[in-house]
Amino acid sequence: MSMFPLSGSLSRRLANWARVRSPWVSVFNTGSCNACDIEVIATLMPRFDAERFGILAKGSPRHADILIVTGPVTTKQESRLRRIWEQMPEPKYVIAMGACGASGGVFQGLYHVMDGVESVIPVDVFVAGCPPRPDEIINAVVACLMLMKEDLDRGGKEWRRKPVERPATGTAPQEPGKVPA
Amino acid sequence: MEPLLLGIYILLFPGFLFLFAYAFLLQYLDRKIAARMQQRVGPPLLQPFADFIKMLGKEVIDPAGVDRKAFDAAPVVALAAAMTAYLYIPIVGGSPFAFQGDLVLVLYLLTLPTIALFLLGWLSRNVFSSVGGVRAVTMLFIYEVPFFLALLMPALMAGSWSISEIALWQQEHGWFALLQPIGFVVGLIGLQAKLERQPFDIPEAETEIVAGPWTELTGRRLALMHLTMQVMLVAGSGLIAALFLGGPLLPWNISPAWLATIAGFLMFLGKTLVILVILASLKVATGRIRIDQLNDIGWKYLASATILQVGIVLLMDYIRVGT
Amino acid sequence: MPEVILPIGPQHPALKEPVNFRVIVDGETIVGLELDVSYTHRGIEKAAEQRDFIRVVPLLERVCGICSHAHAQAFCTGIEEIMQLEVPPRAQYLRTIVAELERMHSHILWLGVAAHVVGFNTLFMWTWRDRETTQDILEEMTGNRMNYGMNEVGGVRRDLSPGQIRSILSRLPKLEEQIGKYVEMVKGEETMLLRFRGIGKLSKAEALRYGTVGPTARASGVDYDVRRDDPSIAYPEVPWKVVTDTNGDVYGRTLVRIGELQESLGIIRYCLEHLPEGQIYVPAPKVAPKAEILSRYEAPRGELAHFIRTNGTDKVDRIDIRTPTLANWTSVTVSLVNQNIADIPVIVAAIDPCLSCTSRITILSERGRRRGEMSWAQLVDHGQRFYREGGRS
Amino acid sequence: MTGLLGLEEVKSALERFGTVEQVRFNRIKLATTPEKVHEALFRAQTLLACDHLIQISALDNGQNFELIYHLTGPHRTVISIAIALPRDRPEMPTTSDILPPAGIYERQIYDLLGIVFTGHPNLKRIILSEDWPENEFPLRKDWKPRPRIPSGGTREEGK
Repeated sequence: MSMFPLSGSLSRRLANWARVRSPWVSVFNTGSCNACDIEVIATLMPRFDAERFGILAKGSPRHADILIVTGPVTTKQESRLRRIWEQMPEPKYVIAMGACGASGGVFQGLYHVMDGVESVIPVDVFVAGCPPRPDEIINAVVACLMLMKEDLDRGGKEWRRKPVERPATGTAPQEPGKVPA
Repeated sequence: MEPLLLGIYILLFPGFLFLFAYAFLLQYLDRKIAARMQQRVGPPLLQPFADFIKMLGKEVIDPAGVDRKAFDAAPVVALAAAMTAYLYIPIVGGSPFAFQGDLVLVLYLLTLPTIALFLLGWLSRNVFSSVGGVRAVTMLFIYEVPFFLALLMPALMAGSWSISEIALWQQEHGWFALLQPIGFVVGLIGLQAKLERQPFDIPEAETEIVAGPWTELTGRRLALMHLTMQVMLVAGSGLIAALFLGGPLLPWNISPAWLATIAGFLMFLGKTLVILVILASLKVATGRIRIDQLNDIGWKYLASATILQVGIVLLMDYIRVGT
Repeated sequence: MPEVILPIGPQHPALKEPVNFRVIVDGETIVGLELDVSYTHRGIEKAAEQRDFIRVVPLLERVCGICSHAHAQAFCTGIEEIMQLEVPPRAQYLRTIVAELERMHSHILWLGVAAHVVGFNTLFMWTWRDRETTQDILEEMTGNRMNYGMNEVGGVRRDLSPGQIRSILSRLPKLEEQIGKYVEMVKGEETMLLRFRGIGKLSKAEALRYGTVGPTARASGVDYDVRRDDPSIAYPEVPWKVVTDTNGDVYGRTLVRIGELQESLGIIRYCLEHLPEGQIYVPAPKVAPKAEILSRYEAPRGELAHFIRTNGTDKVDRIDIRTPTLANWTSVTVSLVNQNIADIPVIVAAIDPCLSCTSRITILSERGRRRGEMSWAQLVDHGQRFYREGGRS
Repeated sequence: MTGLLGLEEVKSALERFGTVEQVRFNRIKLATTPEKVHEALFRAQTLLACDHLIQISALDNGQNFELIYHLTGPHRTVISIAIALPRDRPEMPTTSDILPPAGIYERQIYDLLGIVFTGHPNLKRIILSEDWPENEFPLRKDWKPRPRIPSGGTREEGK
């Protein structure tokens, strides 16, 4: 690339263009109630047809650009989720599905649950809903692509880093005897 | 041919540049036709190209304990084999590389990607990949015999082992698709199996083994393997078009020569597209069969149909020689 | 929290259901099966003890996203009985409509997944396309495509207007036509018959002995349906019949499910046409008296049991949920024993459980009792090899 | 489907094990002791044609553990056989030999309440995570959730 400065920028622009047009997703269930998973399948079906946007569901996390995580992350799935995330090639993005993926939802604070995907791996996009509708899922993937574009323009994910460190919910000690609802 | 012209032929048109563009177009049409038949909208035009570029830009991960060099080399070998095979397919008139026996060479080159896939699966050290690789090779043994026999029949009848000459022969005597309908059908089914498309996507059956030999491939390896399969689609349908549908040659003579060239090229496009539509419909209308069922179909029906075709061809030859 | 065990649902390759089962095999023959459901254990039963009756209903709906109404309903009818609430008939009819719609969407979904398991993708696409009709109706009625939030203690939350009723009724014939096509397809399609007939056979005695419920039991001729045998909500007033079959194999279970689709359609139509006027809700007291109850309901996958004990406060003292898959699992364990491992995928799929591609088999070879593991992939592959070598097909 | 069982019928079969009472129009409850459960279940199966085990409900009422076996049959009457186990020695014989479905329910109860079923062929963990501490049973009333020990998230370097 350095030999041809012009072609370097051209090839980078081409790569960036391709990246936002070809989001391949992989779905991982970390203890959800299945509703989110069913809705993800529904996006691939004739009614919603996610392939219009180049979205393809891939079985292997190695092929995926975007990992869709459903469920509040049970303690047993925690290590497995991290392993899946590590298996994905860079650049990789994570979408946390639904209320459970964002915060644990109705399962927040239960003893076998990690309270959301972000306590385990970094999340780029959260989708609201319980479960999110298929069109919202497609919308989230598209939002993730916009974010990807922004990242590419700014040269990385650094700009999104929060200035203040928030306390990690996963480590917050719970009041003994009381399960937060 | 002059070296310059030859270079243009290999690199630009109708060589590799055209090949890649056409491969992406066929891939797009394939997905679009499938989507329309399933009442979906389907992908945008540049989707296969975007997929390819994106995969090139992704991180390459070496699974633990793999032989990195072999892992890098296998997709390159596969792609090189498929591209070389393509050069012997007549696209605008006969191929400049044509020689007696290039048919056998092309068939051999088209087998290499499957072997590469098996190697990749074997090297991955992942159960899904190994199972997929073994399945790919098992399938190869099943469909390869009828496929070869079916594709060699035109050579037998035309009395030449050169694809371009076989295409030329049809200009005078009529298409082999009409003379050898059984061979044509077997050739199409064999091509479908070779490309590992439904109902023969057994090695990469997503419900069963994630992505088979593809599971551990990332970045440019994945991109090259995908491109290989797409190039195989072009080369394979071009081969069938040349052997059974008269290739780029018209049944009558056109002058001047440049007009004939353009017409021939359009013929090539049209015929490969027809073959693609047939293959895509087959893909949509069927589910995946089990490898034991493929075994049944392959040996019981395909093989015996091809042997019947061989008998007919020999009989026709005998009658013709006799008269 | 402990507990709740299984959010049971259909599985799809693209969503790897996190349930692990181990099959113990002696050479070719299965000697045991082991289940690990801990991947999705969240601890709902413990949490339910800490939330009042209003807040516990949404929690119980999320035991399983596919039979969410069944869980909420079993709980609400139980608490209503403890409180001795007289729920208005209109609410009961609305509950019945949602429950049967849920059964339809679950059975259609299962049919698609079963077709997918045997590689018949056309049916898979078709069923999911038609399933959107039931999802549309549910969304119109309740405001959500899944996890409807329709139930509460004392009645339902949303009413139906006459316009909505007309609109729903007008969409049912199309659905009925499609279900008719499924019947033809399942009875006529050779590849499906080949993979379904005679596989996973359970005799009536075995079905009873191993405590099967739902379509699995009814396909073996066990005439057991909680909707009729322990009637609740509007079922006693609606004309319908329990679908049973005598085949006892996967084919029979498919026929039972399709038959239930048709019955459900009839129930929905009857309820819509005979929807009583009146309130949809009675205010419920905050606290329930000290009591215990076993509340049962026929979820799409079979009998669902909620054992509820209250202690005179606004929370339950204990809720013990027994999901249908747990009840059916013993029969899978047993019907697989002495079978060839080639038949595992279809048999397991037939009870409509979750199964995962990551599941493994422990192989005990006859000589040396060597232990090895086999992945789902190898298992499928083995199945194919078995059939190729002339096993049965 | 035959008619519901009468209280007298059930009493004649099960009265010898403890008190029998009608708790709902279709539910009859027997209170008995752990050592008699096996026999009571067997009699319910043979004399009352109870061929289906609905559920084994397990709960901790603060003083004791309670187990309730809910059975039913073609008569569609639910027979509930209830027992209480002392907290300090929660042990009882398994019933999976006469009721095969009980096996999986007993494993679940063992995992969550810590009741040991002696003679169970495969009493192993089924529900809780494999790194769950031994001797902690979340459904016991005196169990309190402990602060979670994070096993290393990536929150810091993430965003």
